[in-house]
Amino acid sequence: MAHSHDDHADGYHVHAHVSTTKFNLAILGALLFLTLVTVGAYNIRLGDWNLFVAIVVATMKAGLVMGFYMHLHWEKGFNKLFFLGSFLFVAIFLGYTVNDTSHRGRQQSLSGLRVDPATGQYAHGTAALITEHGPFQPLRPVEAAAATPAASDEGEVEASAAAGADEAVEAEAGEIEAEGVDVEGAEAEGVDADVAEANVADEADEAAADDLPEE
Amino acid sequence: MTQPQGTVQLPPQLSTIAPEVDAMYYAIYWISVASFVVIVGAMLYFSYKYRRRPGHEAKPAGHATVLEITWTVAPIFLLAWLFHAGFVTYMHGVVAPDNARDVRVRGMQWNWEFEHEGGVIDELNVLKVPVGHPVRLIMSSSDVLHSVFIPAFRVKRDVVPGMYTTLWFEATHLTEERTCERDADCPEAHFCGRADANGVRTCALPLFCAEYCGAPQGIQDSAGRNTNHSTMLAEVRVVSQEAYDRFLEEGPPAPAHCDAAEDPAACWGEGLFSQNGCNACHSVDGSRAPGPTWQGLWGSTRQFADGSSGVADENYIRESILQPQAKIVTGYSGVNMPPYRFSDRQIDAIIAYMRTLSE
Amino acid sequence: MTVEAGTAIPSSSSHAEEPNYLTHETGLKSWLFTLDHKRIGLMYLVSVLLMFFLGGVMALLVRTELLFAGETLMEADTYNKIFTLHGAIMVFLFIIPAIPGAIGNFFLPIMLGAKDVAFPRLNLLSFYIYCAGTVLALVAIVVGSVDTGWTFYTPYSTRADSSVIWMTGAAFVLGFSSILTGVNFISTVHKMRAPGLHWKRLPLFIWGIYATSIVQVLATPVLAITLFLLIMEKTLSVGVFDPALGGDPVLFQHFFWFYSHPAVYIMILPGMAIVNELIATFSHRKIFGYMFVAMSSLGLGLVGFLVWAHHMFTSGMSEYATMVFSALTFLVAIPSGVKIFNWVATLYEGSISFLSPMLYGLSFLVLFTIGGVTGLFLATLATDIHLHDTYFVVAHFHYVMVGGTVFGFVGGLHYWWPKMTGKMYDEKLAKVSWFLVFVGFNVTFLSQFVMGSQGMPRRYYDYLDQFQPLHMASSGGAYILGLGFIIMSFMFVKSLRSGAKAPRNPWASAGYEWMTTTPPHPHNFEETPVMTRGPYDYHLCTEEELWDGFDEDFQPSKKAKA
Amino acid sequence: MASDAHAHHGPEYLAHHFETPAQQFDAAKLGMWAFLAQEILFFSGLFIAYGIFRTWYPEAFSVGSHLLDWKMGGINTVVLLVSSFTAVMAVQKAQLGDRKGTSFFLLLTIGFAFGFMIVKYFEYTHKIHVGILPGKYWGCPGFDCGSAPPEAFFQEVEAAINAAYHTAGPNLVPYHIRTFYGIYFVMTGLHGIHVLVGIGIILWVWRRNQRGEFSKDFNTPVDLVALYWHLVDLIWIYLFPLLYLID
Repeated sequence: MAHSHDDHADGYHVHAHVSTTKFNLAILGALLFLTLVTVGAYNIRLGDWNLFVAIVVATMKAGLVMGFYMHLHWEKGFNKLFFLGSFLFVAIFLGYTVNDTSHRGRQQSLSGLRVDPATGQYAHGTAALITEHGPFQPLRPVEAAAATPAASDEGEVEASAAAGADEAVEAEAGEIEAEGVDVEGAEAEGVDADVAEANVADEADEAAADDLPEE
Repeated sequence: MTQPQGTVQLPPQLSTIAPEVDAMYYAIYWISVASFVVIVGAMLYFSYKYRRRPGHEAKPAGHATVLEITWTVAPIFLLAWLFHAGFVTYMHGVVAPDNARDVRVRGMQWNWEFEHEGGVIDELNVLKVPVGHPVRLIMSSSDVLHSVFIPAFRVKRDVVPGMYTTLWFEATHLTEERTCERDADCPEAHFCGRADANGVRTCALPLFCAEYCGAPQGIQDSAGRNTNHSTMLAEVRVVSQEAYDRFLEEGPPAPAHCDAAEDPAACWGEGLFSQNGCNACHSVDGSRAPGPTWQGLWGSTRQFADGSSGVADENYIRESILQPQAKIVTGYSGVNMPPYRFSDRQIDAIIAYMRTLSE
Repeated sequence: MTVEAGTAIPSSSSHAEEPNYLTHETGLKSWLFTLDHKRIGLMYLVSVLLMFFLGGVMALLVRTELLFAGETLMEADTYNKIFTLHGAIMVFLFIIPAIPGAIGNFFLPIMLGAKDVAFPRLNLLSFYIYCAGTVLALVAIVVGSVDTGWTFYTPYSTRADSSVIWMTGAAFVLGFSSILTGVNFISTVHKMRAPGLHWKRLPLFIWGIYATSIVQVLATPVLAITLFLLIMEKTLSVGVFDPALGGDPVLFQHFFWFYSHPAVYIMILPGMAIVNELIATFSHRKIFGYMFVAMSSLGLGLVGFLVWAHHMFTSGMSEYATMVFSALTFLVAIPSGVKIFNWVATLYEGSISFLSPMLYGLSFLVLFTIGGVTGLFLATLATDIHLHDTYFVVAHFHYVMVGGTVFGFVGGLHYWWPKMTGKMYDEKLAKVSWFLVFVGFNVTFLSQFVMGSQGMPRRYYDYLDQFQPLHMASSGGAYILGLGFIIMSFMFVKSLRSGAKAPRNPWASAGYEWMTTTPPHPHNFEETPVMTRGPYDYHLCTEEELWDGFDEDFQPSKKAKA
Repeated sequence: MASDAHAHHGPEYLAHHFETPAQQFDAAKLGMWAFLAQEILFFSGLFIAYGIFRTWYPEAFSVGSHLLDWKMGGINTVVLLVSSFTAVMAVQKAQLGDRKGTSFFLLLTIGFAFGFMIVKYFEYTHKIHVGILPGKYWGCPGFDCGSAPPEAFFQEVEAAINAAYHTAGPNLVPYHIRTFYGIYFVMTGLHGIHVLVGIGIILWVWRRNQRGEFSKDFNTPVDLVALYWHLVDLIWIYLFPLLYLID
């Protein structure tokens, strides 16, 4: 029997690739070396190139694992196609989604934006802490921040924002400044000790809860 | 100006974009009808002609590559045209003209709030727009997804929390402001709006919430209706440009039922007090609340947290509404009252109401 | 098909003694632990029909509530739960598993000439995973109030009460059932074909199910991760989708539709797959342009991945994305059109009989054409803005899902009923129920097209008076539709109780599945068949293959044999 | 070749519905690859969420990453890479019919998997203890938002802010750091679940091997479980630099 199957003429013997121990060890060596490379690249601080290098090295490692440990190199055509094809679908998913998320507000100013560039106002429904303080919050509760001169000093905050090399930071500088004022204002009002002690997350929690329909 | 008529399929065209959209609609409609007739016609004809009967046998199917390629490729041209035309019209609807007047829209479960230029907030669920002038809605939601949908203008856009979205339109016809009792009393595409305090209803264009936003259990609005996604309905009133400008200047007029009141201004002020949620923080009977009570507030001397003091006169009240943090009364620091935007007439009305609480 | 020397087509007179899959083992255990794909298929069939009934009841409740404006039957929040359940049950528990799970499981191995699917244990496991998902969904119904719509849009769903976790958990679990079935079928089609059954001879039903399986395997995991993130959002507050925590609600829609649009093809491709068989059998003709039709299934599956954001044209996403997705959406029309044209061309010079399965097949052509052309309105940006989230969309997808998939499924059920159960059904009753279903369906949903283009938004509990007449018409149609299904169930029950014994090949079909005994042998074929002709090669069939066992009592068109 | 369907005619491991061992092997392999493709798509959603939020909130990701200990992640990377090697060796031994060798390498793989989970356990418990948690639980030690975070929380965050490449300034925490931790916990958590499942099925395959079910001719389960294990490794290969090594 079994002679009629054109795709497995010799039905009793399963032909799978057998790698030698030496070969497997060599691949392991390459993988460990690439791990060193990626950690090294991190520790010499590549800044904006960080992501690129990380992805390239990780993809090389993934290629080694798939190709030789998973024996994809010796696999049947369709298995290769199916598995590698799945990455194509990931690419479609990623590409088209990012095409939206990074292009909002381009045709029609404001549409799709979270902050009104003209007024610096956040859209309704944004996280409560952001509408209050902007995208950066003081690390310690306001009361503690007051004890640390660096954090409460408006000038300091402004200066650090200006010094920030990143564009995003530049863009947000106005927000930080506004927030600095807030902090000062809060101090001037002599914020209730109870309120100040509640930690940042608590406030977020409550604020989020406030948004919920109570019904 | 007579109102245009709708068709069996579409409501009347009341905005500048509507004829463009409808032209696309009917183009596709006739393409569809033609395709349907050809396909189903051929199907029925073949079904009859080649029905199984004695002496008739099926011929083995061949294949016709030329035919296959023709009906694979030919539609591409038609589809490409459809895409192009649809996209061009869509972009007309997306990019607002520079002179558009902005209206900020806030969707919330289950109401619409419209804030016009100069911070004029109309009563809930009423959108006034000028005829013959582009209007841009800048929308965001404070809770879940909503969607502004005005069928007569052929516009729709989701209202998303945490994000601004915009749409624009230019109304071409005034709405017919006639009183009504049911939808049938109103002209086409209009509906009979909600009753005001006197129970009078007026025709208006419907603005639907098109994105599902739920319903709570047993919550009813003031008219006793279940409040939910399907009743999140606003009235669009297209008014003349002069009337719109007057509205911007004066803010929303006093409600009609106050005309008959002893003190119309105080009546209006009382309405504003509860409509805007002032009563959440201010009592009128002297009881303790997060904010100072309004009882006896007018004309009294206020002690401020910074040690100074002042008389609660008109300027002080106005400032406290527009910039609540400017002067903080002793004992109320740490309370964060947000600034409220009212027209001068509204503030006058609130003060009139406040006076009645000090008499 | 001929089977090699020594075996012959089982003759109608001898099959009484043949062992069949229904009787060769008995007892509850022999069903619950069976590895036989046919029995698993039947268990799926029973489950999905129960779910179809449940979803149908919900649909009638919805339509009854909408009979009049204002409160008719239930409160707004109850209504919201009911339409959510209607959607969720119909999509996740009925349409997606119906054809692959029930009919696919039963007939895919038989049509391949295989003894079983590649992984029988996995097959049983996916059935039980389906059951587990069903139980979770029922728990969600019992414990609470899922009123999010079947789409679970955030942030509404993240703020709704915790029963949403049960329902999303159910969909998550059901997804894995779907994935495992897909994996199983892909392996089966590739590796289990009988000798001589090369790709160009594959029945088009198999091509359709195969394309479906690929989509299932590649798209469903994205639903799983989406729902997983939603559950995490509700429990761990990870904040990916909720703007109150800094997330993006539009991103949820991307995630959701990346699965749920291909899911439309998971639903419709099997319907189309069945229609191929119906049209070929009842026209006695090979499907015109066989290879084009086969490839259009794969094409639809692929294109289905490229168009998901056409559900989001008004969502506030970037106009670049809007443009790309609108353009790509039109591509869907091409493979769909190819199928329709080829089916009509198959009728040409055929020998067409109008038995009930064929009536469903032809109805499919009519309804799917309407569903397809109304898709053009929604792909075109300008008109979609007006029509999005209105009853027009509701009508459109019901024409595709019900007019397409359900008509295909019901047609297939009629068509294969004799083979599955060994019993014939009452053709007259079948025609009556078809008529009611067809008319009821069109009345229900044509009126919704008009309502939608007039501006009636969907998921509304209450509506303006101007929509009253159309809502009444729609509800009336729904009752006719319901009546049609009741008569149909009566007809099938009657067939089980007192139906005449079915012959081997009641429709004189050349399809491979008709070559085995009725009901089939536990191993499908007594001996492994060798395919020497295609499944639609009527001109190569012997008299015996086509007409043997053919009984005039069941077959009004037998006269046509001459 | 019309074969008799009722009688068993092949070796014991050949299921009745297959004609030949090669057919059985090929079907299993194809099924496994399809399943792995499914896994890729499953994780893709998380990677896409990661990508979008990293572009939107670079500061949060920069600071968030500096709160993680790259040395721990590095150790785990090495552990998983070596376990991949032992898994592939188990396959090789099985292919050669070396039952003892197979068992040895399978056990070794399980050992490394446990090692991985132990390191993860320490990472997780520390984060939970200090209050480095997602969403509304940010700054809530042990998910308890009633109590203030310990001093360690402030010190660690401060150090991370100072070390981060994208930052707003000293003592300013980017709000979306909680989104980063949402993604971190879901990604590593789901990966961790895969590791646990892997331990379970490798144990099961080891047991079958001990019982002598596998031979030179039939060792498909070892092959498949190794494929699964490599996929787990594959995902970690990306997770490590994307989560731990952001400048």
